[in-house]
Amino acid sequence: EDVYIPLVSKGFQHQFWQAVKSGAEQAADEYGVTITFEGPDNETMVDRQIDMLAAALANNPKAIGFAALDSQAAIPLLKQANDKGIPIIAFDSGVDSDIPVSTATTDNAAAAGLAADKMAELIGGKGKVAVVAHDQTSRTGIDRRDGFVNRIAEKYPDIEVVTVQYGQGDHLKSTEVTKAILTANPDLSGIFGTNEGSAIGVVNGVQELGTEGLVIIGYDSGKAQKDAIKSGLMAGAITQNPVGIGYETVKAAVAASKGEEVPALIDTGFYYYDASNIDDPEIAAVLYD
Amino acid sequence: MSKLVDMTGIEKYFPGVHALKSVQFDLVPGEVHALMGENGAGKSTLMKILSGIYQRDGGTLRIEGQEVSPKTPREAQDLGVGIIHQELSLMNDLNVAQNIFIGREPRKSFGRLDEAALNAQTAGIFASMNLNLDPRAPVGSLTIAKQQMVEIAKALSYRSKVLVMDEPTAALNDAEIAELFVIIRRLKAEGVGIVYISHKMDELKQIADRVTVMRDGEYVGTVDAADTPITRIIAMMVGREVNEEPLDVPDLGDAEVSLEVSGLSRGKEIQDVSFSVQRGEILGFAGLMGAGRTEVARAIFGADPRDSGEIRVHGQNVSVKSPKDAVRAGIGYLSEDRKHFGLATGMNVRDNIALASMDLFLSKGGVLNDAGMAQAAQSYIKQLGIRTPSDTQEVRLLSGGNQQKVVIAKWLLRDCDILIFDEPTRGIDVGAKSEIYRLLEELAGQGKTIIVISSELPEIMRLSHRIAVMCEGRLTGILPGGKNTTQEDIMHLATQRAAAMQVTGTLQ
Amino acid sequence: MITATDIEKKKPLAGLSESGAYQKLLAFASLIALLIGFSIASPNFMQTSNMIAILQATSVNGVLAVAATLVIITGGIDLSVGTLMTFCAVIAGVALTYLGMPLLLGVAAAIAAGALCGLCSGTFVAKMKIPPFIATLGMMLILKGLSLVISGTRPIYFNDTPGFDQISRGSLIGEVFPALPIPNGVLILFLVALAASYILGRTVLGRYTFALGSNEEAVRLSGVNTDAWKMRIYALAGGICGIGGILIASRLNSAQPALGLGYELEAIAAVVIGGTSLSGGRGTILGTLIGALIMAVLTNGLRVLSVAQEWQTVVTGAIIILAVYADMARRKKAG
Amino acid sequence: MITATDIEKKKPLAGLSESGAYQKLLAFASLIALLIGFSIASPNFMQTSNMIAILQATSVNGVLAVAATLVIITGGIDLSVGTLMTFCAVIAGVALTYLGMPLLLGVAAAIAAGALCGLCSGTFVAKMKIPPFIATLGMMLILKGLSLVISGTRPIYFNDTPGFDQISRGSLIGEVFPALPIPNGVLILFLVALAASYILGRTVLGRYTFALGSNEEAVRLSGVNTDAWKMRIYALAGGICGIGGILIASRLNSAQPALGLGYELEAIAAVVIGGTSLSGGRGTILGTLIGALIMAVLTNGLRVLSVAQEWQTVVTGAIIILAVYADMARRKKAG
Ligand SMILES: Nc1ncnc2c1ncn2[C@@H]1O[C@H](COP(=O)(O)OP(=O)(O)OP(=O)(O)O)[C@@H](O)[C@H]1O
Ligand SMILES: Nc1ncnc2c1ncn2[C@@H]1O[C@H](COP(=O)(O)OP(=O)(O)OP(=O)(O)O)[C@@H](O)[C@H]1O
Ligand SMILES: [Mg+2]
Ligand SMILES: [Mg+2]
Repeated sequence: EDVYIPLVSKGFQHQFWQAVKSGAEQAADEYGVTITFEGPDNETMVDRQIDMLAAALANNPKAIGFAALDSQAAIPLLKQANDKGIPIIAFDSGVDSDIPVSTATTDNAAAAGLAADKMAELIGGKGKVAVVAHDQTSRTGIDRRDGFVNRIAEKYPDIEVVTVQYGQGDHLKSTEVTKAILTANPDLSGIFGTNEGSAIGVVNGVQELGTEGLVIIGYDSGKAQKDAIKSGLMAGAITQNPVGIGYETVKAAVAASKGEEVPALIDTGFYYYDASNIDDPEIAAVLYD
Repeated sequence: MSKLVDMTGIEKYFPGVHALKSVQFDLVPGEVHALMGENGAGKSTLMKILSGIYQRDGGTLRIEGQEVSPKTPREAQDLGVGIIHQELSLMNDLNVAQNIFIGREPRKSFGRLDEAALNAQTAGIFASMNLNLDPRAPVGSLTIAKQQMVEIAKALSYRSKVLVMDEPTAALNDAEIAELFVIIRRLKAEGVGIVYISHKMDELKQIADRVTVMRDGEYVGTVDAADTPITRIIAMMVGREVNEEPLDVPDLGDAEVSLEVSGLSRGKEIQDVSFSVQRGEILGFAGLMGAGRTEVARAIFGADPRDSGEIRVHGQNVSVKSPKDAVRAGIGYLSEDRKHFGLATGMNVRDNIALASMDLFLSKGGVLNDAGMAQAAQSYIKQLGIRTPSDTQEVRLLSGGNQQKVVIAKWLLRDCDILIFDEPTRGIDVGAKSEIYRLLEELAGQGKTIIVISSELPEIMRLSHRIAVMCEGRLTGILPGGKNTTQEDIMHLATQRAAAMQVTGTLQ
Repeated sequence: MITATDIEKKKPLAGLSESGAYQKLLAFASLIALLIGFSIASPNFMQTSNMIAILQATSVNGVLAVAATLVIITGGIDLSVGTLMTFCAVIAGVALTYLGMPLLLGVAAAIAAGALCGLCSGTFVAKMKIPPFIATLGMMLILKGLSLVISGTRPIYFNDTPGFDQISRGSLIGEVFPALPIPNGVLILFLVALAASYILGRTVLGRYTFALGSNEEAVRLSGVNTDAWKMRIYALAGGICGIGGILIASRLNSAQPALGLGYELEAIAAVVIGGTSLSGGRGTILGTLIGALIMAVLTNGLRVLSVAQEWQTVVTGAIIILAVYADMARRKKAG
Repeated sequence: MITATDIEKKKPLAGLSESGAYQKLLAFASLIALLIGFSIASPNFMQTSNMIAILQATSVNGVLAVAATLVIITGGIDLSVGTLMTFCAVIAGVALTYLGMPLLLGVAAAIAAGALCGLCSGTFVAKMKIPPFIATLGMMLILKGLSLVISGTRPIYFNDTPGFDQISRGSLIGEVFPALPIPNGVLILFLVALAASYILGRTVLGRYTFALGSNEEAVRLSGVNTDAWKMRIYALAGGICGIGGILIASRLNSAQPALGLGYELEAIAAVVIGGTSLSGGRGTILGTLIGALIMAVLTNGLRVLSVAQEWQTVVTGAIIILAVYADMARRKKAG
């Protein structure tokens, strides 16, 4: 019998989500199940995600993978799934509820904290830094911004975060944002870009302005970011394990659908990579193009 | 008798135009005061000042002795001034009754509409006008004439003390004009003062008590309608004598048949219409409102699809599927509704004149020869006496009659072999009218084929070498032009309804 | 000579069936075709729970589309419906959660805020003569920013307001007919649509809505205070967006301050698919409802069929064009 | 009676200064006011590098706005400019990176793809009589989906096409005048604007663009094949979007298939701020350029001032309304 497992994600077109999707497809192949992968255009569309979840439920799935944009909003549908005996696997970020049988996630705040530590190290523990974030209200956006800003505030009194600005993860907008930040703060020492689009935007902006000596730390991977790190434009970046998230989610879903025991928390981990370790097999495995 | 309206020394400036130069005008209760003048003389502008649409730049306006300056149409209405605008200003998506009572809808509590009362009151007004019109018909689907009747009904419904009628009869046929005059006489008897603007000179004698003439934004004089010969009024308007030459029907002999239409049909509007016109001939189309003349012209021109029928130009069968095909075959059509179908009103005079002939002004790569276009426009502005500050003036700022001349210029420039003029002199002053008649005759003389559709019988009789008469979509006959055909002959054919139609009666 | 034929015959609700029941029935055909098509393609589509999910998905967009319809009939456009909805949701959140107002008062405050913002747009358009596109684009941005400012860029949850989530999620109908658990959100959409229909068809405000879109200058020349009426229509539309804000807040049990961008295009699309002309003067609420349903059915159906997401977008675009084309062609045939 | 004044006076490029140099000068005033305001508020604003950054930021949106201007003058609207840009960028990526075409050929392919898509929209509008809003909304979705499909939902990089990034980032001007390193992207925007201006002001296509927006039926009844001309205008606009696609791809040195949504509103806003009427028949390219610059200055200035994001949005909305209001008021005064 065909085992159908829909994954309702937070996004779709972004490379990060495409990597999650490829991990999920890999697992689906291995376990011989059918999956679908869907997500709204951007991470503000809470209600659109709920509609997607509703459509997924209509197809009588054996289990559902769900990356909640807002946990609370989804609770009625999650309850409905629970009543029907459909196990829910949360991925990317947790769901504030005891309904999901398992959660495959990265600690975004801790990962951004690591980025802050690396930034501090590279600029010598003092100076001005800025953040180009991808979203002001989404969970990932908030966690990465706050993880970075809070760590700086706690541990590095000589470093000042002069501004946090948002480019919606749009490469072009992030480029313009970066240029404006550099114009306003010519003495900046470093910029942290909180997702792939933001990080590439920072690199672009710096390139277009011809600014030198700036420490750029990015997030996620993708070909452009990897190239920037190899060429030294970008000091390094945090990567999660999106392929692993997708893989583990489907794996847990298959197990749960068979009534097997699954771990409550699957930490897929995060890493800092730079020119020195980018080709290490352990790192290369979690990077995507 | 105390004056209802007294305007003295009125001034009005528009950018580039001194539209009114110290104009005076007065109106007493119970009179019909005709306001005459060439196109662009400033008649409409003066009346718009009276009715609160424009504000005067100088002079005084008294209504019933009080000096007033209405700032909005509403204020003018409250002062008792109602106006029927020259250009139709109706809401096409609303129905007839809703249009008439816009702003004064009968209401129930909480802003709810009393639709029944609205329709009943409208029906009442129509009954008093002896007009057969469904109050619930959407205005957009009515012919221009019917729309004009709606405008008149709307103005009447205000029960104003002063009623301005700016060319109310331009789109009406004789029967409707007669009905309108009955209404005007009744209003007169009730003591209403009526300002009457028209380019139809024969109406003066029938309805006007006094006539004020304007020229070039200036006041020329006020005369008594009964004792002043029409020729003198015309002379006051144009500053010279206008001579009406009688029609001289030429003998075309066996001149080539340039347009032949056979078996043209479309639904009920056009039923098996066939006729042919010779080179150099002027064929008039007469008929009552809604007879289907416009429909025939549009079908020949390819503006509307047709069910069947053949069109032969110079003996060749041509397939006319769109106006483009018609123009290519040498057919031009001047629409009766210039605002909707004739002009790009947001563009200037020059572009409008060149609109059908852009290919004449093309150089390499689609670049336009603007200087050439300007020259062509200037020459028609001169030839037709179009009153405009320059050829780059936007057409919407021209007076109604001058807009019409721009449309004519467009088709003259296109230089088609076959020209269909649908109500070519609607809203055009006497001076210009005779110019246009002369022009049409000249064109025919040059070997062009002219079809003229007109609801004015004198115009048809003045121009046509032959007269085609239509009734309810059928061509009921073709009469010879000239002295031997009388208005009665035409009316006989125009009312020759098909047997089946006479039974159903009410046509809407 | 007058033929006052059936003056007495009652005219049906003009808003709902203005241009003839026949035509509307035809517009309906696209919707039915979609429903049938999806039912054949997937056995899971035609389940009660999925039908209810579709209706639920229509509710918010439908309410916004109703608001947009009013403005569009005047010949304007309202790009701010989406962020105004969010703004009102945030206001409800502030009133209920932060200020602890009673439920009804908080709801009223949100709707009043919507009407007030609508009035602002209306003032820009009517008094300051700013083109509706720009006036409402400006409002869209202002409200988007203000929602974030007021909420502190954080969702506001309604956990302290018991019953708030029932406004949209509960089912009064379901309590009476357990077989038909239609959520209240859908009920509210239909009530809003009925009211808007009534206003359009039977009241002075509705009459002027059509009149303004048909020929504003003519209305003004008839002595109507067009500016004042236009402002009222925008305010009404704003109030309806306020209801949309309550619906979405209740459905998500939270006011999400960043939501709303992009919703305006969907709402306007529903309006236009429903046969309302963007040049103003004509339109129906029933058409808008059908338009909103077409959009919701399409989105849901493609998902249930598990069409790949990138193809979903392509097919949605194509079907929107086709649906309107079919409607056009049928209308032309109908005359 | 004839007043043949200034027959000889050459009419200036109609597209650029149609409604009088005076008025355009006034529209310019809002821009100047913004520039002065930001210069006072931040010493960092008025640097050459920042001015160039603003121009650079205008380039893509400016090109899209020029395309939108053409369509809007015909009385239509084009919602697909943003995703069409992306689609063309993806086509360039496929041509150059996957198929290994030479640079010029790949660029030509992208522009041709844009023109072809424009022709599709034009056909929907002209032949199938679908309202432009719906036709281009449908195209927007279709192209969004197709970009993802064709690219396999991943960016296509131009690393194998040396010089591709110089199309936008290089500076021919800077090579001649090293003090003025204006990027080629900006140069291309101005060339596109000049060409569009010329076409609008001096060619038949341009004249018909205005005529169609003014009164399409009158144009048709003048024997003009309105459908064909409209399709050409949409195709031209599509081709210009193709140039926009090249610009953005070159700037990002990659074709990002998910980009482009939301760009249409920004482009249309620039057009309307620039004084082009959404009801068609009037508009200028110069105005559109000024509109696009106003948007770019505003965004950049607020960022340089480090205004909090949420307040940036509010202020942008308010200033857009104010700029258009000021323009309206001045025009009214100018008569
Ligand atoms: N809004 C305006 N802006 C500029 N010029 C105007 C405007 N309105 C009228 N004019 C000009 O003022 C003059 C008087 O126009 P008006 O409409 O009063 O003429 P009219 O006597 O009614 O002519 P017609 O018989 O053709 O209707 C004309 O030259 C016209 O072009
Ligand atoms: N837009 C329209 N919608 C519906 N019916 C129309 C429309 N225009 C004309 N008709 C109808 O078509 C028929 C022919 O009208 P047409 O305008 O051709 O007559 P006409 O002889 O040219 O008269 P007119 O003097 O009014 O121009 C009439 O029955 C008329 O009511
Ligand atoms: Mg006049
Ligand atoms: Mg006619």
